[in-house]
Amino acid sequence: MKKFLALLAVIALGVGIIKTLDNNVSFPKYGEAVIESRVSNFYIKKNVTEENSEVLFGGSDYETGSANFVTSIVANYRSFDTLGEVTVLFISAFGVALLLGSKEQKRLELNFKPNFMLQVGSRALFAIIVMVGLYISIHGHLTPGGGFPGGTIIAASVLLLYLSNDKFRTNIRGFRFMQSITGALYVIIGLVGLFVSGFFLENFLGTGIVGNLFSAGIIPIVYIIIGLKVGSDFSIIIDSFLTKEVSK
Amino acid sequence: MIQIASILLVMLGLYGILTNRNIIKIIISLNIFEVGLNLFIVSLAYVEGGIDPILTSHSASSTLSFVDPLPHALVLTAIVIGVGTTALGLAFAKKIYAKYGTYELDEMGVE
Amino acid sequence: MILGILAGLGIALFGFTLQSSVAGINRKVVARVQKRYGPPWYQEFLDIFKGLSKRGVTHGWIFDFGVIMAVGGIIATAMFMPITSNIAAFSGLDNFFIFVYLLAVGMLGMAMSASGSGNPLASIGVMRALTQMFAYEVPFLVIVMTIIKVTGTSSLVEIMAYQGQNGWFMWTMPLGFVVASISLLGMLGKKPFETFIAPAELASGPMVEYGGKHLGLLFIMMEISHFIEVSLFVHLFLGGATTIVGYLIKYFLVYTAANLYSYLNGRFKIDQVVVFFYKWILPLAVLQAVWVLWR
Amino acid sequence: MLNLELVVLATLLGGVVAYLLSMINKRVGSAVTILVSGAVFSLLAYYGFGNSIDQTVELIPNFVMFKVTALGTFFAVLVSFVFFMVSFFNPFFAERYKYPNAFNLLYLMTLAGVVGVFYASNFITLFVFFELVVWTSMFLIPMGKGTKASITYFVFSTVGSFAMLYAIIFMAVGFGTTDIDTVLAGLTGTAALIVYGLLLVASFAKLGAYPFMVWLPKVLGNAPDPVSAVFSGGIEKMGAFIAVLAMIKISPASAMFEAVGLPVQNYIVGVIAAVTIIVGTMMAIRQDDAKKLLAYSSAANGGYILLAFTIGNSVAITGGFFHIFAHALASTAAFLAIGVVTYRTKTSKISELGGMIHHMPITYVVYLAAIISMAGIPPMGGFISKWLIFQALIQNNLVFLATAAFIGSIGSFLYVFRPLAALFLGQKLPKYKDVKEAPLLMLIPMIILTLLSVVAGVFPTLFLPMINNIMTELGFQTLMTSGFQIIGFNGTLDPALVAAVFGTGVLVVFILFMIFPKSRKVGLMDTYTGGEFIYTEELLHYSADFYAPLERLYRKEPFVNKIYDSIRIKVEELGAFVRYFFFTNKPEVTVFWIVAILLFIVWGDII
Amino acid sequence: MAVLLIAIPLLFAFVSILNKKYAFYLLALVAAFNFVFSFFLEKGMYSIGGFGPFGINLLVDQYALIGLWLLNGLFFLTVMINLKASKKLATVLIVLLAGINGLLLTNDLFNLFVFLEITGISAYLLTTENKKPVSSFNYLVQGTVGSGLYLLGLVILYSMIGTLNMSDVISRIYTIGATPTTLLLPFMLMFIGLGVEAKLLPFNSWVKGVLEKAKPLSGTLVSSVIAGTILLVFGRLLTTVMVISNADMLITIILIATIIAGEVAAFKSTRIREILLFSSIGQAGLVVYLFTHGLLMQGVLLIIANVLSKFVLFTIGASLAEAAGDEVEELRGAFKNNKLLGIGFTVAALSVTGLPLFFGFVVKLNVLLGIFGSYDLITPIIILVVSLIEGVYFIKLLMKLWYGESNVQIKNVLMTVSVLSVAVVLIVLGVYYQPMMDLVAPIKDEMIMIIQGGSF
Repeated sequence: MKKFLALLAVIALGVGIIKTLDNNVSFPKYGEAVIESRVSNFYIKKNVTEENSEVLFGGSDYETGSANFVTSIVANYRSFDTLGEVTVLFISAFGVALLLGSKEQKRLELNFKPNFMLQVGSRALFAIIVMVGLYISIHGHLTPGGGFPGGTIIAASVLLLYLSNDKFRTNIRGFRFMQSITGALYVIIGLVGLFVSGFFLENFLGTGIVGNLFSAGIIPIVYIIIGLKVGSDFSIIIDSFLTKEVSK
Repeated sequence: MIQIASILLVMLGLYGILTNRNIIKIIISLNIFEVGLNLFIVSLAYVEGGIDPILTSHSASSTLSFVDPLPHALVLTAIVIGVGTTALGLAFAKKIYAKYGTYELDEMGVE
Repeated sequence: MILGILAGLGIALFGFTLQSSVAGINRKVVARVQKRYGPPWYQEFLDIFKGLSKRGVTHGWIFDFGVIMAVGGIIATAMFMPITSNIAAFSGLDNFFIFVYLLAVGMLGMAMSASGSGNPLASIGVMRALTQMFAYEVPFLVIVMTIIKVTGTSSLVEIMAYQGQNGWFMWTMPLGFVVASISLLGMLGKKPFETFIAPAELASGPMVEYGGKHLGLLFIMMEISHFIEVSLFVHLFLGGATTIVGYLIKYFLVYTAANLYSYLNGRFKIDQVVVFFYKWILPLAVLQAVWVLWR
Repeated sequence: MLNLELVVLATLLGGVVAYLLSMINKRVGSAVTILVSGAVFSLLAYYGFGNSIDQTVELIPNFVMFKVTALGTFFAVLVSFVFFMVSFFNPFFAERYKYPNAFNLLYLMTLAGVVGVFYASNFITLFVFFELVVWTSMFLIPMGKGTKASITYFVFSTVGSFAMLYAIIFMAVGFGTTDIDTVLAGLTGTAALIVYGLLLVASFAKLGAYPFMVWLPKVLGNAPDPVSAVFSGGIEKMGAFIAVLAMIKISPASAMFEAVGLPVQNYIVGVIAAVTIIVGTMMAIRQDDAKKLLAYSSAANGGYILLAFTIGNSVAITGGFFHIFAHALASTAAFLAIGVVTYRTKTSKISELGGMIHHMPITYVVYLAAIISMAGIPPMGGFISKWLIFQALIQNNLVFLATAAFIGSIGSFLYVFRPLAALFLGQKLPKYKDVKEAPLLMLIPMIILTLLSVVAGVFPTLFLPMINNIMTELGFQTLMTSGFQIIGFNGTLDPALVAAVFGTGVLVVFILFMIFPKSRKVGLMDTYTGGEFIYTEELLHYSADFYAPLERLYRKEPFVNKIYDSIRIKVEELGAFVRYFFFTNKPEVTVFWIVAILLFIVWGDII
Repeated sequence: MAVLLIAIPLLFAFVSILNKKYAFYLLALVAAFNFVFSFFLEKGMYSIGGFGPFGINLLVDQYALIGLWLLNGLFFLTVMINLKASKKLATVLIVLLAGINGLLLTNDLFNLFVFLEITGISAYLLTTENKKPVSSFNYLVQGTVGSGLYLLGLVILYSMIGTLNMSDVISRIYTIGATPTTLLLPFMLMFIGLGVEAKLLPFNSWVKGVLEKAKPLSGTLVSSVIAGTILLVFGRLLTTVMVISNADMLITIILIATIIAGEVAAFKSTRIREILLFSSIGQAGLVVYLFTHGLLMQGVLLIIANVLSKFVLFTIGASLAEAAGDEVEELRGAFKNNKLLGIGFTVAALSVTGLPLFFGFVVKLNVLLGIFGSYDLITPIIILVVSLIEGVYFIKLLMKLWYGESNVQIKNVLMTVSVLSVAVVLIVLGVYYQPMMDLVAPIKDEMIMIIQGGSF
């Protein structure tokens, strides 16, 4: 009964919200969003700080050189948010470790015995996956994806190793070190921007030609950092979930 | 259409939190809630006939009609944050299980 | 001033003698009613002087001091009392409230010395006396207040004068008169309101410990207080008196009536007294007051 | 020239000094309270009546503003005098307190607050000091017995002061200023009525008028004796002050009833006052704890004060002020006397005590004088004020109010006699064989107070000038007097003569008493017992429920207490409900409410 | 420059996990840095990445400054007082510090959401020190749902208006023809989302679980510092962006209910920490009420008074409860041996109750004047009644804590000193409140200036 009432309530609520959004004249219908009226128009035209009518693939010296607008937003226009979300991920990884971890830990044993083939195969896959992850992170400003997917993929490779071998344990210290260093680097880049040209997280490098790998100033650097950081964060989370305290 | 679907997903998540007393299920409901949310956000970006907001050799000029890139950026952040909270929630769940030996909120005897 | 005080003392003395003899005569009257021979009319004096001449006991200084305060207070009260409209010690100052409150001083003194004796019976008697006072004073005060308002003065002499012109309050305020006369019984401690003396029960209450001169002085006090109360009644309701003779007649009649009436009925319990006064008499008084004042 | 804020600040400073000194030695700190309060009193009295008080304010922040008025001076001098008198007791009670140094500090802070209240020129100042007094005195109470009493006190006085605060802000928003005189003068119509009512609530709460009477016995019964004395003699009088502001300075225009003789709202207040008098008296009669008894009696006297201001003609108001004066003296003295008893015997239960007169005669005399004055018997101050009030009552045809007043004044004979008979008189109980008279330092204030109230009763005209100043300031004509005579509406009163006559009477009887044969001294046990032989004093000591037959007629508590309890219980039930309903440790509760409210939002136009 | 307040803590947070030993010193260092640095901040709009109004901006005005000074200072004190506890959670605390500063400074709706999450997650982690995972979990679930709703409202708002920068939103909100009706849904979503964090009545079932057994550190932070931050954010949004005119009725009901429910529940409860947390709920309701009725100044004053006194109350209350037990009965006479702490507690309690000579009185007076000023005659009565109830239970608490026999001894010099200093501040502000008034005075004008699109 309770469940039924709850169901009714949420359905009514959903319908109500949809109805309200429909009646809302200034809320664009699906697919009728007017980019020109939005701030992202500037992001696409890349003329937040300087005037330019249109941005061309292969053109050069725009305010951000990233061909991927989303990336330009994530890693440049609204890079501060990204710093924030990195922090969120960081703190939650830390928190998970804090909650579950203690001095020394050992793996949870899997309920099947991974055979030799599996282990070797996963090792082989591991390298490829890591490569893919790094690639995605590095090309974040040209292609879809970027640091977050890349990092996740890297972490996935670690997860693979964990699942394929119940003796395996990554070098958590190393990951923690990487986590800390990358995060610090991100902030430091921002601070450099602050002290070089007066704005925190300012894109102080030349933006280069849109579409080149070596372009878009700090964006690739930031994205690599993010990739590594996200990877290490996730790896730590994975590790702390797949281990348990040594009970003596 | 997709908006309606996403809103319904959000509601589904709320429904799950409302009715479930199992920690894992609650976390899953939270995830559903967030997924619906993210979907909704992305759906706001769509423009009829818009193309994905990346300059390539095919779509080489910013004068073309792109979909709004900003919500994508937002949704990226939202997803990551969601992942963070989920991880934390699962950690709590594990802790609770270690303490009470159950995932059912009702069986823990804590008011 | 000095003359006034002397005159006042004279009035007190007069009151004392008057009341004692009237009381004596009454004892004879009552005896006749009861088919007895009865004591001589000067019996009261004999009792008092006998008491004064004997050697009694005392229970510490408050015992003595209380008696002195009591009698002194009563005498002081009596000194303000006008006999007739032109015989008064302090003309213009015979303020009604003075009588009420100075009387209270006397009562308080007696109460103090009585309970100073350390005898529970005495304390009980005092308690009952106070409770009874709490019962009968209020209606009386209400009526007197009405009179004062109507006459516009609280001086007894002027009240008499007013009655001389507009008729006695006995007639103009019949309810008030009834109330006042019942209160008078209470004041005089006559049956049915003699609960605080209750000889058979409390060995006459406050008086239980007294003997010798204390008793004598207290008798004096009682006489004078009766004199004050009766004369108040006379002045307030029976139009007072212009000549001493009229005063004596009214005084005698009032006292005798009260006395005789008191022999007709038994004794209230103390809480019955309170209930009686607050249930019947006070409403009457208030009714009278409202009727007269708000008409 | 005396700067007022300096007085206030110096008092606070003295409090701090007392606090520090008490850390070295308790008695020294208490001595400081004596010095400071004495200084405050004498300075205020000297400069106040020489009206040369400087009211400028520089040090204290700008919201504090003082204005020197005859009214304020009267109250301030009176109350600071009470504080001064009571402070003589502090050194002796110091070691009984849990936090003696805090006591000294708070005592002087309270004094400062009271002075501030009486000299405040704008309402904010008034309220600040009012609340200051509330919380400082609130912490004074539990130094004695219960801590519950102080909570009760806080509740009631806060109800009062919040009512006042509401009124204040109401006026502040209405007028843009909070200056007392301008605001009160400017009030008209319903606004005036609202303010009138709210201020009166405050004053009722402080005076302990009927619905708020509950806190008085609790507080005065449980507080340490000096604190009780200060409360009944001093702090309560703040209520009277507020009442003056409300009933005399505001004049809400309203129809006069025929034959009632008062403005309606005044008549309502009068009825409340009458109820206060009756309930206070009846409750006082049946108290077994002497301090509770006195507490109820001071509530009843507060009723008299209210009644006087209700009538509002010059005689009545003079009577009211005189009653404030007389009652302050009398009740302080009475409380101090009981304080001596408790100081020596550690109890104030009438039924446990007896025969104290043989141990402490001076205290007895002090108490006697005090209660005579309370009961309004000549030759004491209380008689004068009651006489004036009765005059006014009769003059205005207020039959019912007058009846109530009469009941009260006759009833006061009863309750004042109860401790007299059972506590001081009666048998000496062996339990208290070696109880001694109070030490000299404690006797001094009691004797001073007694003498003062005798003088006030015999030569009231000596004290009338300070009241006349107030009357002229408030715009009434002053009381007619000739020599020592007071001329009322329906007759003149010559208290000096009354006293003289009384003296003569006593003298005459004394002579007679001396003439007649000397009587033999016998012990208290040697009494008529109807043939019984009783060897223990207790059996001969009649003190437990003294007025049993009368009390039997009204056993039940006044019902308001139940109402207050039920209110508290209701609040707690609501709290439990809220906790059960909202603060369960379940996530879905929050989500449910979110959904509900969102539903209301989106379907709001339909719902 | 303002960004340093956020960047430095983040940097230290990242570094601090390298070595657990030095983490605490980093924490102390950065807390001190933030506290000091916030005084060298000059007002203005600080852009990040140099994209002007289209990027993310940090806004430093009087409002933010007051918040920064107050909360950084209290944060520093709290951390210092509870050395032992904060050693374990150093990183979390640093991140929390960054989150708080971000919330106070940011001028971007989505950035606000991010910092809300940062603060929230660090708060969840803080509460783990109470060893009550279930209540922490509840806190997490409800907080997540709340911020999710905030996000929903935010994106709806974005797709209507097309910008996220607060000042921009304000300036464009009516040019695009948005009406109160159309804005109602996003605003209410945001309101509810923040309401969960700000402990408003129907959304706050997490509070009890989190605070009823809170240790001094987490208790003080959650009930004083974080609460203050969220309320300040609430105030900024409600005054500048969210103008919910046509849900006035509903919101007023919610808030009044919050006020009453909080105080009433506190009146009922007999455990010291519960009393404090419920009373803080009531106060939060009152603050938000003031904000929704445009009484910005009074609201800020109330926040200041509350944060200060709650700091004292919860520090002492929690440590007492840890030492002797939760029930007030068990704590009878606890101040007998800790007179100084007792004095501090008493001052704070009286200040909350709103008695004169203490800051709370000034605030209460201003609040009532403000509400009356808008010709509202009923709410003051409610507030007065409620504060009577509040007074009652605080006085009851004080009486019990002062009188009675107990042998509780709390030896913490730093706590005593800081508590007493805050108490002194309360007294001084209560008597010489003019400086505080001058401090708060410019807020309104600056807000209006922002609303009219003018930025510094």
